[in-house]
Amino acid sequence: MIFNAPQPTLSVSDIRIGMRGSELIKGVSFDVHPGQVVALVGESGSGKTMIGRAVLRLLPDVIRPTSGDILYHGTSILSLSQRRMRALRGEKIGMVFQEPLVSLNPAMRIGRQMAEAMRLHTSLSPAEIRERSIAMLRRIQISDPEACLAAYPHQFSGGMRQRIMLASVMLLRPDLLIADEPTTALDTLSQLEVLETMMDLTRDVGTSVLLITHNLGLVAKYADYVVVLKQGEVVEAGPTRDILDNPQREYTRRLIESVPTRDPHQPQLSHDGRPSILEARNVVLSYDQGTALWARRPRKQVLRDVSLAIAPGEIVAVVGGSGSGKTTLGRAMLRLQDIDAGQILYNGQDVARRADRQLGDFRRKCQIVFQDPFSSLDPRMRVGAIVAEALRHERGLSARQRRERTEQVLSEVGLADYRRRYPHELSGGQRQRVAIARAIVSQPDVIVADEPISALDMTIQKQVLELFERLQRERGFACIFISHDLAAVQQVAQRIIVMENGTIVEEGPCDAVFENPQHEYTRRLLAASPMLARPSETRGNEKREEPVNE
Amino acid sequence: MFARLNLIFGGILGSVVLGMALLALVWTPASPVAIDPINRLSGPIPGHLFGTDEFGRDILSRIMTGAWTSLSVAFLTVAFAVICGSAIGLLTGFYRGWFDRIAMLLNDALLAFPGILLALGIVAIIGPSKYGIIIALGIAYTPKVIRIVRGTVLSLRQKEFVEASRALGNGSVFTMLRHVLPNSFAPIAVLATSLFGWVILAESALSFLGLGVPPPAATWGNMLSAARPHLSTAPWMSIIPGGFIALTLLSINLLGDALRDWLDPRM
Amino acid sequence: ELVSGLAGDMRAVIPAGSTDDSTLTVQQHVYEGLVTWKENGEVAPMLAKDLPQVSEDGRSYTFKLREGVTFHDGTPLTAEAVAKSWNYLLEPERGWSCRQYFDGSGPVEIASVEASGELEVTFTLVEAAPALLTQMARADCGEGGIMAEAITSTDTPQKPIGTGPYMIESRRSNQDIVLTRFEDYSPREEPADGYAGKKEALLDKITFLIIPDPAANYSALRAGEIDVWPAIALSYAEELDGLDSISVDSVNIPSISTFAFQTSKGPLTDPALRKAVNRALDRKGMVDAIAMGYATPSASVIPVSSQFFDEAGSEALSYDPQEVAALLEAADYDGTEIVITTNKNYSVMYETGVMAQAYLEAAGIRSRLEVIDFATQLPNYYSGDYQMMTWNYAPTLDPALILDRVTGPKATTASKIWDNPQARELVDRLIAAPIGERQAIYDEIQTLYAEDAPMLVWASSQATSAYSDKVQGYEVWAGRKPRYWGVTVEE
Amino acid sequence: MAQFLVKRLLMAIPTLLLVALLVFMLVRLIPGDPALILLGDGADANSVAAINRRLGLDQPLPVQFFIWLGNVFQGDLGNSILTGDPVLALVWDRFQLSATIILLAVGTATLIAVPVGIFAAWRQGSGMDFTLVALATLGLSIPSFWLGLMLLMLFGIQLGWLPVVGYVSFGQDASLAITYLVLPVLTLILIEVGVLTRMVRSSAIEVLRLEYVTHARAKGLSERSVLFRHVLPNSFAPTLTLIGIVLGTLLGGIAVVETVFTLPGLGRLLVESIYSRDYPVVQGCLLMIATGYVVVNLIVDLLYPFFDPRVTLE
Ligand SMILES: Nc1ncnc2c1ncn2[C@@H]1O[C@H](COP(=O)(O)OP(=O)(O)OP(=O)(O)O)[C@@H](O)[C@H]1O
Ligand SMILES: Nc1ncnc2c1ncn2[C@@H]1O[C@H](COP(=O)(O)OP(=O)(O)OP(=O)(O)O)[C@@H](O)[C@H]1O
Ligand SMILES: [Mg+2]
Ligand SMILES: [Mg+2]
Repeated sequence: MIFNAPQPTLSVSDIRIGMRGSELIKGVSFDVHPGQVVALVGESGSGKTMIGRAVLRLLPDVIRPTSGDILYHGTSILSLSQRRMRALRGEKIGMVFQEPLVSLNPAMRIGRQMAEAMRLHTSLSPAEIRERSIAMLRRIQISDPEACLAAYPHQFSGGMRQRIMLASVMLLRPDLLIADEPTTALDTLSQLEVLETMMDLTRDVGTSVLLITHNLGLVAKYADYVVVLKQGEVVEAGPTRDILDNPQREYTRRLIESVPTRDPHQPQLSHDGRPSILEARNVVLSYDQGTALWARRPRKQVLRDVSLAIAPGEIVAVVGGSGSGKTTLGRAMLRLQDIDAGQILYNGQDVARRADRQLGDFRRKCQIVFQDPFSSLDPRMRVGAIVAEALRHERGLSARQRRERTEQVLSEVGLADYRRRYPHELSGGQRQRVAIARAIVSQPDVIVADEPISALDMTIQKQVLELFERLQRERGFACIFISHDLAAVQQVAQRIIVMENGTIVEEGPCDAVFENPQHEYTRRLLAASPMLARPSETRGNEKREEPVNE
Repeated sequence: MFARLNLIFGGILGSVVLGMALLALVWTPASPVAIDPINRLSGPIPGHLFGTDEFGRDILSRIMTGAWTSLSVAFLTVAFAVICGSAIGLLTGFYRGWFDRIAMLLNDALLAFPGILLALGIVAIIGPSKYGIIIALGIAYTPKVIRIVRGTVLSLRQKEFVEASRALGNGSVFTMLRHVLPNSFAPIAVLATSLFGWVILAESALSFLGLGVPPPAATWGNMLSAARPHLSTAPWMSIIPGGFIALTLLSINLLGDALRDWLDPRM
Repeated sequence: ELVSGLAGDMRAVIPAGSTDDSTLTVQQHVYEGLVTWKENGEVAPMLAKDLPQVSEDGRSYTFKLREGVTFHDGTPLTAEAVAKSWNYLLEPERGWSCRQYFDGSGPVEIASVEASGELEVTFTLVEAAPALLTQMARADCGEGGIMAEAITSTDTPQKPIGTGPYMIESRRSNQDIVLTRFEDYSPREEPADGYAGKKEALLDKITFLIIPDPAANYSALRAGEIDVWPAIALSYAEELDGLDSISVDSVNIPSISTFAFQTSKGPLTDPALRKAVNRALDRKGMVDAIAMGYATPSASVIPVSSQFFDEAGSEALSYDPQEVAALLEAADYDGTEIVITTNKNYSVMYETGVMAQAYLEAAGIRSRLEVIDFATQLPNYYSGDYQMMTWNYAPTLDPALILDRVTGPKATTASKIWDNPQARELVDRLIAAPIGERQAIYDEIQTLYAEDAPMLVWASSQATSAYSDKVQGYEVWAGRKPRYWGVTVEE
Repeated sequence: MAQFLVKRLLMAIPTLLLVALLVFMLVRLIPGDPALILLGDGADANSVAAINRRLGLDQPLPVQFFIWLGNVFQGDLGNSILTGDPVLALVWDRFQLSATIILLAVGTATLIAVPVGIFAAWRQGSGMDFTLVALATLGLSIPSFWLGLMLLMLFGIQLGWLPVVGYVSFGQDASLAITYLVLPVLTLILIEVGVLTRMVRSSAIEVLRLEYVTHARAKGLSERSVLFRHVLPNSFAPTLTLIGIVLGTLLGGIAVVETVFTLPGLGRLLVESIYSRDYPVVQGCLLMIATGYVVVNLIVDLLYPFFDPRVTLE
């Protein structure tokens, strides 16, 4: 019935969006009907975010629609007056942005931010607004909603912030919700929670949803209709089941195939007996929490007696909940963080207490991909320069060779033409790939990859994972692979480490852990993974009926 | 388009002033120091296009030679303060440690120190000369630069791209110069342009107190301060140097904004 | 009530504890001495009934005090109080700047001051010194004003208490000083003359507003917030003169505007070069530009206002560009640079420096201007550490005292300018001589001065006041500092 | 919070000590002799020596310093060499007036500069923006002694609306006091507005690029609400630091304005006592200024969390 509705909620017709002559979106059309969930998928940088923003007329200044139209219930959004546009925003069309961590005003209490739109678009009394906010916060499982209203954004973890964003948008019961990658920043457990809440809320109100994502698992689970985008063009569109089960186009097929599946692994290398290349022994690490008046405050224990050894050519996955100390462990092993006690052995040498400049080869041979790609890229350097910088310490390279290596690595991560761009001119996934390129260009022995693929679409994810595998095969490099994506972990890693609260709670070969998780936490993690074992197994009838999974 | 407007406007104003200053090195319409008591305090007349001052000196010629002195004093002072201030701010903010603590203690003390006392002291020690003024004002303004640059550096060193550089095995000096410094350019540029204005005015205030560039050399500042008693009888004496100060500052500010935008890839 | 501008705060409680104009201006309304000056520099009695009786040997001076005089705090003026007051001033630890004139550094040395009766005080000198009365009457020494015992019996006096026509009502540091009429004042009978004679307190209240900045004084006068600006900055003279409701008056005063030369070292040791410098300055131009005509160009060391001034004495060193070349020749001038030291605190001094520098350049004498703050200039003056320095002398109604100030051996007192024993001897004779016999000595001094050219005089100063037309009976006079006795204000 | 305060105040002690030492050395390094100035042009060596002895200036410098410092710790800043007034009372009295003027001026200037700066940032690139930037620059480039005098001529003399010299304190007559403060405050406002506007504009431009501003717009907020609720508080934080510096600098630099308007303020007291080498007063003023500077910075730090809650006081 929904497909027959006479007028779509949102109708995008042949929209083109350009910037300084170049065209980013090249004529995209699709409809969102009342109550429908439409997924916009496509590789990183294909223009998904652009389209979402264009609907609300919130594109960056330099980028603007050049032709085509966007109709909301039949009226052209592009030709609305500023005032009528503002009336639509928030009240009729809500949007959850890709980067939740920076989408809340750091200087304003949550309560006020939530109330703001309601005060504007409804005539509710302050008491009623408060009541509704509290109800909504309770709904999204924020404990102690009253206190939450008086708190500031930085006091919440990423997952909570993401949910708060969602709550504040849904409070107004919009007619159309645009959700731009609402879960990328979250670990698997939180991801599930957020999406379930979102779908729950929209179902109650009958909101149409434009879901922007690269996660086909989510698409399969929640979307009615899929639009596949490639380089600003629609490749294929249709009901979810049709597209996923029976993709017509090569691109779509590739997209679907690249979804990691949980296949039993081929026999794995074991590192037993071989000397490890990098090893942490009984590492203890705590953070200084500043001084109180006279006495030092107790230090915050983050790593408690952690030991971990990596053999050359081995990929070890580290999984664990948010705040469990994964990043800290990775940084400690690369001597980016000083440890309190224990040893860090590189090729058998303890480097834990060496000064930076005595580290010699260590720095060059051990690289890291930071968790947050955007802030790890110097905003004033071009992509090419960022990557080339990693070759500074490579002796005996001519300028030309350096450039060649840079270009080669950039094309390996799918950024061949982006050498002269600045980081802010890239999409989220593209930035992530720059960070990866920088880490691998010098062909290190060890890489600590901190959530390297969370922001990537499936094709690129696959590409990157394959790159990791290839490098491992060819050069025998070792990798500490921090991730919350169990599917990906399973594909690349030979061994898995599960962390909780600064200690390793479970450790073992990948398959063994997956088949037979010992620890409670590991079990929950496994249960929460939205893995699509086979695309055909997902059924449309399952959609939107799943109860909230705790 | 604004950046363009900045550049054009600022550029034109700046080159006029600079051109005038350079011209004065080889030619002025009259001697800027020759006095002529009979024609004192005369309004604009042929031969004295901008009129004469209280000693009957030609104001146009003094404006021209003054341009050179004022601009060079301002430029050297700003360069002094910005270079020293940025270097110290960069080092202390980047390396922290005891060096930082001691430097900040000193800096706070200096910040709480009125510039005039400092100027008086330094001029008393070095003697009143153009270079004494430059050093005095330079020392007076350096702490402000240090404070602002250090603040920027402190926040930059938290950024992951700085850590990323370390992870690549880059030395701290390289990291500082390649990543931290360029990213603090914007606030330094804004600060430097403001400083330029403050210095021209401070030289004027020092002249007002008798501590400026020693006469009979002209600076816009000492011309302005000399004009004070004649404000209502010879208004051109203050309007002309005042106008030149304002135009120069406008030009510097516009160029500064243009520079900042140009340095910022996000624009 | 009258409101007067005042350039600075009163800096001392004791008379002439500080010799700046502001302190003295306030104090001259509060304190009175035993003797004081008439306008022509003659000594007249004030608290003393008459001029004193001098003993045969000239070593003992006996003053009879007037009856019925009381201090502002109600205590009567007694011989005891007078003796205590003088002894207080003469104690070395008081740091009284005028002690030098009575302690034997000069011709006078007081051995003791004693009350020799109820109303009779005797000054005993170590040896006869006819200059005693002149020195005692010095206005720049606050006439040796007599203080109440409330002051002399403490080391930290709070406010001046004298016998003058006005008493201090209140004082806010650096803001204002309010004087009120002293109801029990007993004036003299003689008509007012200089500091002497009848001082009638016609005003209920005098408020001195402390306004250091000339521009602010100007604005205040125009806005009617002060009635008198006693010593105007000359650059405002023209403007003020043009205003209807304001009068600008000017009078020649016994003071000279000069450059001091360092004759004992540096480039100016050669008298020929000093003469050349003297001859290079166009004093008329300077007076026009700096003093707006409110001064008299003169090269004479004797102020134009003095009865002893004569034109010829001025001409020997006056402006003459032709002479300069010859003098430079005679001096073998080799282009050595002369440093002209001046300051910006007093705009007249600054402008003097600028103009002198320009004239010297024009005459082919190389020179450089060194502008320092006055507080730095002052010790340089006292230590003789300069080559050529702007310097203006405070007016003394007896012009001989200026010569007394500048003449003497540099070896013992570095601040002396004219180091010539012959000159010193002439000056000593001059001060001791009665007015009627002085002309001959002055002539000799002038001749000697023209040969030595130990300094450069470019003008005789004038006192220039501006005041509102509401003020009646105010007179600008040779003593420069404003006198508000006999003055009224129309409401 | 209380802990923070105590800690910060303790931390200020070395700074103040250093200031004390620096001032002490500097004022004595500058040539000049207070006794000479007190005595005027008729001074002789004996009186100078007597006065120096009385003032304790004949002692070796370190001795003088420690005597002074010891007295300071007992709350005694000494007496003025020139007028004999107790320095502490004098300086405190002056400080109140200067602080009133500065706070009024900077407060008002901030109230003007913030909306103007944000507006200019919002319209970045437009002719309006250009005009505002030009005006702000003009404000920066007018010397205060010139501007003050012009205002004095206009309002004090031509129009006769406001008094020209002197000062009546708030305690004596509040409404009269205000008339004395209008012009000096106005002078400072016109100048500081320029400085602050430029700063607010540049930080607002940064904030306007951030995602939460877009998010606020996505809620349908009017531009005005976006600017005032979201952009303003966030761009104000960096401005706060500048306000701290401006307040501190003005305390020592207000002398010119106080001279023009003949106000008995701290700045003028400082300059005049420097000129007369009134050491105890110079030292007292400097200690007051440094303390004021420390307090201003403390307040800025205390206020900071209101504009940027991520910053905590610890
Ligand atoms: N400010 C900008 N200037 C220039 N190009 C930009 C800018 N922002 C984005 N782009 C480019 O526009 C294209 C589309 O970007 P968009 O953010 O819509 O991608 P996306 O589909 O959302 O990707 P992702 O999944 O990685 O977030 C990308 O190629 C990106 O490089
Ligand atoms: N600089 C720091 N100062 C104090 N505490 C810190 C700091 N960095 C991290 N922490 C704390 O250390 C703990 C471990 O942090 P870490 O970043 O290692 O977690 P993680 O496992 O990587 O989590 P996520 O999956 O969210 O990235 C957290 O509780 C965090 O709050
Ligand atoms: Mg995107
Ligand atoms: Mg992490």
